[in-house]
Amino acid sequence: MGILEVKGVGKRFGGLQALGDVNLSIEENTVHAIIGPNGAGKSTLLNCLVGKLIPDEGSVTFAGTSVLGRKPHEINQLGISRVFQTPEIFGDLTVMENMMIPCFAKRDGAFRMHAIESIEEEAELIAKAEAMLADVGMLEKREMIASSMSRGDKRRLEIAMCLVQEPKLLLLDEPTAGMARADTNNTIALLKEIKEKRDITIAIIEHDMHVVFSLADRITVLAQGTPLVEDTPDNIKGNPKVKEAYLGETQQV
Amino acid sequence: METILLQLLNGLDKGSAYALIALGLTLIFGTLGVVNFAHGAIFMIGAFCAVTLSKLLNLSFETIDPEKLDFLGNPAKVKTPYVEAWFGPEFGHALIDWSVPLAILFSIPIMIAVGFAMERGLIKHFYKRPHADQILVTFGLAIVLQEIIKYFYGANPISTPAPDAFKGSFDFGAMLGFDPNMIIYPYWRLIYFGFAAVVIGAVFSFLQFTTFGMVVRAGMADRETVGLLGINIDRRFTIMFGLASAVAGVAGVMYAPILSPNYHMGMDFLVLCFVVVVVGGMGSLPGAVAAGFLLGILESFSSMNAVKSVLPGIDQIIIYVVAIVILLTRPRGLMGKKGVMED
Amino acid sequence: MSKTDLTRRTVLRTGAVAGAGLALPTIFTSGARAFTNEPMGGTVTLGFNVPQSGAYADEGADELRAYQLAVEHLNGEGDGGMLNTFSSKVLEGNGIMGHKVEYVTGDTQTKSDAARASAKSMIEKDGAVMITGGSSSGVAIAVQGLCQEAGVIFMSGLTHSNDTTGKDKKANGFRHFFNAYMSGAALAPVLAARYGADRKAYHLTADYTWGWTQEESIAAATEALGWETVNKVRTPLGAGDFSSYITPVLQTDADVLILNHYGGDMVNSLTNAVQFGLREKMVNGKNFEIVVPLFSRLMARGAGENIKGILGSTNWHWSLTDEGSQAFVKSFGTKYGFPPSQAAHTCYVQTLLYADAVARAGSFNPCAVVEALEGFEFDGLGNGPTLYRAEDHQCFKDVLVVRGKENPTSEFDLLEVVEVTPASQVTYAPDHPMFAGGALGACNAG
Amino acid sequence: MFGLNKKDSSFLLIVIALTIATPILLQPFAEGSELAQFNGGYPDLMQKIAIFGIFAVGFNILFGLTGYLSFGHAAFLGIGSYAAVWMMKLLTMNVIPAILLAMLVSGLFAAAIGYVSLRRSGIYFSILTLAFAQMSYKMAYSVLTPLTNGETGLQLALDDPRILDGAVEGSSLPVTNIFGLAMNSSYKLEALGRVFTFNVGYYFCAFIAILAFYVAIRLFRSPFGMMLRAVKSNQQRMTYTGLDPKPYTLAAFVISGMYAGLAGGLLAAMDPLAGADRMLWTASGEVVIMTILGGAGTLMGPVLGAGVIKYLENIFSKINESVLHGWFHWLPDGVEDVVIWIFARFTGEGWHLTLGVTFMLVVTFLPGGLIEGLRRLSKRIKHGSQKRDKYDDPDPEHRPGPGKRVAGE
Repeated sequence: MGILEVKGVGKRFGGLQALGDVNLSIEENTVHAIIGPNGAGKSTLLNCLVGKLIPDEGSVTFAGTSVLGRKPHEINQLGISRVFQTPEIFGDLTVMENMMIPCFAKRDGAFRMHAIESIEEEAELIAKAEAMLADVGMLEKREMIASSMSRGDKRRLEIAMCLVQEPKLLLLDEPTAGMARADTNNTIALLKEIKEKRDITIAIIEHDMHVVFSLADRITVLAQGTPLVEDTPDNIKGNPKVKEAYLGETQQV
Repeated sequence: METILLQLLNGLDKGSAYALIALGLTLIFGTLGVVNFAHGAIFMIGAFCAVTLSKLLNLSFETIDPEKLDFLGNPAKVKTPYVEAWFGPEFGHALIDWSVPLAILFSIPIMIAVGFAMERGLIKHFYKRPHADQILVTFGLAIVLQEIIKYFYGANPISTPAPDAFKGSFDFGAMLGFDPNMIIYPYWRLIYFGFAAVVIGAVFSFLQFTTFGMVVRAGMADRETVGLLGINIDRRFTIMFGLASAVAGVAGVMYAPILSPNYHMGMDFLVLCFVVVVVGGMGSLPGAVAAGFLLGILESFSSMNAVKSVLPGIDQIIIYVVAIVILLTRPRGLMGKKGVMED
Repeated sequence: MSKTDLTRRTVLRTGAVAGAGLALPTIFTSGARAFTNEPMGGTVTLGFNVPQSGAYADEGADELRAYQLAVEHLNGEGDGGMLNTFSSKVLEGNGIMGHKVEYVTGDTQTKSDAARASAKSMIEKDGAVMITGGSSSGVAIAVQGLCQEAGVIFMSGLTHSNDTTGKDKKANGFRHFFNAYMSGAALAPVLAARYGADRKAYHLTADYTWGWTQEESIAAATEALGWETVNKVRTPLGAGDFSSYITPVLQTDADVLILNHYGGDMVNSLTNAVQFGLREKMVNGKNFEIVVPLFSRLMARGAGENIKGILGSTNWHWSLTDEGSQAFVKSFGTKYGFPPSQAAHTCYVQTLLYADAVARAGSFNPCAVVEALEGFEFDGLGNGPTLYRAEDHQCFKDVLVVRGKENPTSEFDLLEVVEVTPASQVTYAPDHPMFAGGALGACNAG
Repeated sequence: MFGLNKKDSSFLLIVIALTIATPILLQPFAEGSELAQFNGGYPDLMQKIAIFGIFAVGFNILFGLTGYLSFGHAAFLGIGSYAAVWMMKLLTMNVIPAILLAMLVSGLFAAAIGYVSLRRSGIYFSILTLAFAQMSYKMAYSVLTPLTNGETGLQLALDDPRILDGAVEGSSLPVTNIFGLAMNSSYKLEALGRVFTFNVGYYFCAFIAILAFYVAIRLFRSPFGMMLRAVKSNQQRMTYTGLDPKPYTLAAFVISGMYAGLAGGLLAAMDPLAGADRMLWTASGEVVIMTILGGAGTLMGPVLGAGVIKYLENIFSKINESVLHGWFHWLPDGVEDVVIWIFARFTGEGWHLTLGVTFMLVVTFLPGGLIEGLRRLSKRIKHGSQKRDKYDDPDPEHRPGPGKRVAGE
C-alpha cells in the first residue's frame, strides 16, 4: 500500500480522452518519477492529484484518505505540496515573508483571523523559516523582494516554501524546465540533499532524462493517457516500449 | 402586443447606442488592455462634433436692422449665416439642416486624430501600468476633456435636430395590419438602428477579412507572440485606438438628435457601457454587441407599466440586476475569454 | 506609550473646556459676537452657493451674474437696477447699513453633501452672514437646514418643490421663487380654457421628491377642473432616452402628456415626445397636447423647436414690461450682453430683499431679519405686489403662464407670456395638506 | 509600544502630532492677507479630511493589500450615514451608538455584497460591486424614499422620538454630541494675526481617525495583512500552500466596508444628514482616486490623497474672479486680464480642471502616488539627487508590486 494510490482514474476534455484507467502507487519515502512524451497526460494527472481537476472516474487516495472533491488548499493541508514548472512564489513579498506564509498555513490551517498579532512576535515560526532558508542556502537573501531574484533562486525559494510545511508528499512539475545545465545540476543536488536529510516522498514529473535518472527510485512511463510501464530506472532504460513511445513523439515533431 | 412590439423597437434603439459605445470600448479593452474611462468623453466629443459643425455652418455676419429692436430696445442685429449668403438661402439652409449627417464625415477624421493623439500622447505610457493607474489617468483626461467642452459650449443641453426630411414617424402598425397610429416609430431612430447595424457590420468585417484585422485579432489573443513575429503590433494598436474613437464618435454624432448633447453625457454613459462590456465578456466583440442589445431591450421592457406596477423601480436597476445575474452564472460574461482582465 | 495617552487626554480636556464655556452649543462661538458671523468692521460677507459643475452649471453661472450685479447695486455702483423701482426705499447704495457688501462663492455640484460643505466653509471660514443660491430643491432644503442650525439666513434660489416651504420649512429660510402648487393653480385654468375640461392626462414624473410634489399639485389642480388622470409614471432621474416611457402613451386614450421633468430630463423627454409624433396625434377627436409645468428658458434652448406652442409656467420672464423687470433687464443686459434668466431674477431679488430687511430691521441679527421679512409686502421687483408670508416664508405673487414662442426673434426669445395669474388665485392656506407636516420653529441667531 | 515596532511607533507619533496641530498648520496665512483664501483650517474641511482619510485607509485595506478593486465602496459610506441618522432620530443624539450602528450595518451589507462579489475577480469583481452600489443609490433616491428621504436626504426633525434624550426643549433641533459635549462647539484662538479654530467635532474625528489608522498599521503588519498581500501577489501559490484565499478577501472586504461605515457614521455625526449622493458611483470613484493619488498600498498615502482632493474641492472651487482680481490688481490691465483668465480656468467653476490635471500629472510622473513624491523629495534632501535603487527603500511600508497572478480555473 503506497502513500498515494491512484486507481482507474480517467479524465476527458470534450471528445479528448486525456487520461484513461490510470493506476499508480507511490511508495512512501521514495522518489517516483512520471515521464512521458508531450501530451501524454502528465500534467492532467498531476492536476487530478492536487485538486485542480476532478477526474471523471476512479479514485485517488492519499495516506488512506480520498482526495477527490477536496479543494487544492484542503489537499495541501493533508500533506501534499506542489512545485510548479515556472516557480510560483509571492513575487511582491520578501523572501522571508514568502517563508512565513507556509509556516502560518501549517500551524493555523486554511484561515485564521490573526489581524492584531504581530509577525515579529512569532519567534518560533521565524526560527523555523530561517532554518529552512539556511538549508537551501538563501538566508542572506531573506530581505530581498522575491520577484527580483534569479530563476534558480526562485526555484530554491519555492522548494523551501514547500518543505517548511513538512509535507508527506512533494510533487515536482518539471522542476528544471528552462534551466541552464549548471542550474539544473544545482537543483538535482538540492533535491538529493533534501531527500537524504528527511523522510519525504517525492513525485517528480520530468522531461529531462538526466534529472530523472539521477533522482528516481521508480519510474512510471505515461503515454496517451495511460501508464505504459512502471519499473526501476535501470529497467526503463532498455525498455523497447518506452523507446517506441518517445520515438513516436520524435516522428511527430 | 403593440406595447411589446414598441418596447422591442425601443430596446433595439437603446441597444444600438449601448452596443456602439461598448464596441469601441471593448476594442480598447480587448486589444490594448486599457481601462479607458475617457471613452465616454470620446462619445461626448463625437456628439459635440455635430454641434460644432452646426455652429460652423451657422457662422453669421451681423447687419443692423433699424426696424427691429433687441431686448434692450436698441436696434437689433440680424444674423445671416455665411453659407446662406454664399450659396443662396435655399442651399445654405439645406446645408444647415443636414448638419448632423454631414457631421459624420466631419467627425471621422477628427475622432481618429483625437484617438491617435490620446494613444500616442498618453495611453501608450500606461500599457504596462496597473489598471488602477489607467483608471486614474483616463479619468483625469475625461475631466479635462469635459471641462474644455463646458468652457466652449456651457453646461446646458444643446438642441441638435435631425434634418427636416427625417422628422415624422413610420407607421409599423398600418404595415403589419394593426390599427394605424398605434405602432409608429420616428424615422431618425430607425435610421440610427440601421446605422448602428452598418457600423457594427463594418467593424466586424474589417477585423474578419483584412490582414490588419487578423493581426489585431491575433494580438488580442496573444500580444507577445505576435510581437515576436516581427509585426509592429504597437502601431496597429494605435490605429485600433483611432478606430475605436471613430466608432464612439460617430455613435455620438448620430445620437445627438435623440439626446441633446451636454458636456457630462459621456460620464452618464460610461458606467453603463462598462457594465455592457463586462456583461458581454472581456475581449469579445460579439459579446459586447449582444450585451448592448440585451440590456437595451430588457431596460425597455422593464419600463412597461405592467412590469413597474409589480416591481416598482425595477426600470432603474434592471441593468445592474441583469449584470449581477449574468456575472454570477457565467463567470466571464456572455462570451468572455479566459484570463482577460481577471487580475 | 504614555505620551500618546497624554496627548489624547489633552485633546479631550481642550474639548471639554471649549464645551463648558458655552451655554448653548452652536456651530460658531466667539465671545465677541452677538450672533453668528456678526459683521465686524466695514464689510459684510454674503455667501453665493450655486451649482458650478454638473447639469445646472449654466443656471448657476447665471445666478452668479445676478448676484454680482446685486452686490454692485447695493454698493452704489452701476445703474442701481431694481433698487430704483423697489417699493422700499431704505437701501441707499452704501452697502448694507454702511457695511460694504463682499461675497464669497462656492460650488453646490447639485449634491446635498457638496452644497452643505460649501455653505459650511462660507460660514465657518469666510464668515458669511447669509447664504443664498441653488438650483434644485434637494440642495435648497439641505442648505436651509444647515443655515437654521448655524444661525444664518438662507435666501433660497431656484427651488420649486412644495417641501421647501412645506414640510421642510425653516425659520431662517425664505423662498421668493414660486412652487409646484402655484404652478398647478396657475396652469390648470389656462389648460382647461384652451384644451377643454374633459381631458385625459398622462403624467411622466421624475422619480424624486420634487417630481412627486409637482405631479401631485398638477394632478390635483387639473382634476378639480374636470380632467381625468389616466396614469402617473415615474421615470428614473437622468434616464437619457425616454422612448420606452413615451411609447406606452400611444396606447392609452390619454390626450394630454404632462412632463414633470426639469433640466436635461425635460429637454430629452420633450424632444422624445415630439419625435414620436405625439403633437400630430389626434385622440378622442382632440389634438394631443404636451404640457411642461415648470419652464426654464435656459433649459428650453436645449429642446430647440420642440417647445413651440407648449404651455408651462415660470416665475419671471425678461419680456415683462413692468418698470422693475425692465430696469433689471436693462442693467443685466448692459453688463452681460444677454437677458437674465428666471433663476438670475429670483437670486437678484432675494439679495435685495435680504439687504432691505437688514436695513429696515437695523441689524444683521438673523432673528431681526426674520421679523422684518415676515409679512413684508413689497412691489417693484418684477412680479407685481408681493407678500412674504409669515407662516411659511413663501412669497405670494403673480405667476406667469407661458408658451413656447412660434416665431422667436432671437435666441433668447423662446417663451411668450400667455397669462399673468394673479397672486390671489395661487394663494393657499398655510396648513394646506400638500404643505403639511413641518414647522418653522424659532429663528436661530447662532 | 502598543505592539508596534520602533519605526511604526515614531511614525504613528508623528501622525498624531500632525493631527493635533492641523488647526494651526492649515491656517498658514494671516487673516485678511491675499493668500488667506488658501487657509483650510476651518472645522468642516478638517473634519472631512479626517473622515475621508478613514474611508480611504479602509478602502486601501481591501485594494492596497488584496488588489481587489471595489468600485462600489461608497455604498457602505451611504449605508453607514443612513444607519447613524436613524439612530439619532430614534434613540439619542449621542454619536457613539450612531457610529457603532453605522459600522455594524455596513459590515452586514459588506458581508452580503462581498460574499457574492468575491466569487469573481479582476474587472468582473469591480463591476459586481459597482452594480450593487448603483442599485443602492438608485433605490435610495427613489423607491426607498420613506427610509432615505430621497433627493433631500435623511434629516432630523423636531418630532423624532429620540427615546433616550427625551423631549426637545424649545423649537430648535438638538445637536450631535458625545455625552453632552456638542460636536459643533469650538474654541477660537486669535493669535499671530490668524484665527485658529479648535473644534470638538474635528478632534473627535481625529481621535477616531488615529484609532482607525493605528488599527490599520497593526493590520498591515500582522500575519493577516501578510496573507492579504499574498492574495494580491499570487493566489495560486496561496491555494497550494494550504490557504483558502476566499475568507481572507471576504474578511478584508468586510473590514474595509466597516471603515467606510465608520466614515459614513462620522459624516452624520458631524452633520446629521444622509444623502443618496453619497452612494453614487462617482463617490466610489472618488475614494479609488484618493487611494491611488496618494499611493495605494501605503499607509499614509490614502490619507494624503483624501486631504488633497477635499482641499482642492473646497478651496479651489471658491476662488472666483473677484478673488483673482484681488490677487493680480497690481499687474498692468491687459496682462492682468490674461492672467486672471488663465487662473479662472483652473479655479472657481473650473476647479474640476485642476482636479483632472492633477490626476494626470501625478499618475504620469509619480507612479507610486503623492507619497512617492514625498519620498523622492526627502531622498533628494538627504542624499542630493543621486539615483535611487529600487529596493534600498528604508521605509517600512509595503511597496505595491508590479503585477499579480491569479489562480487559473
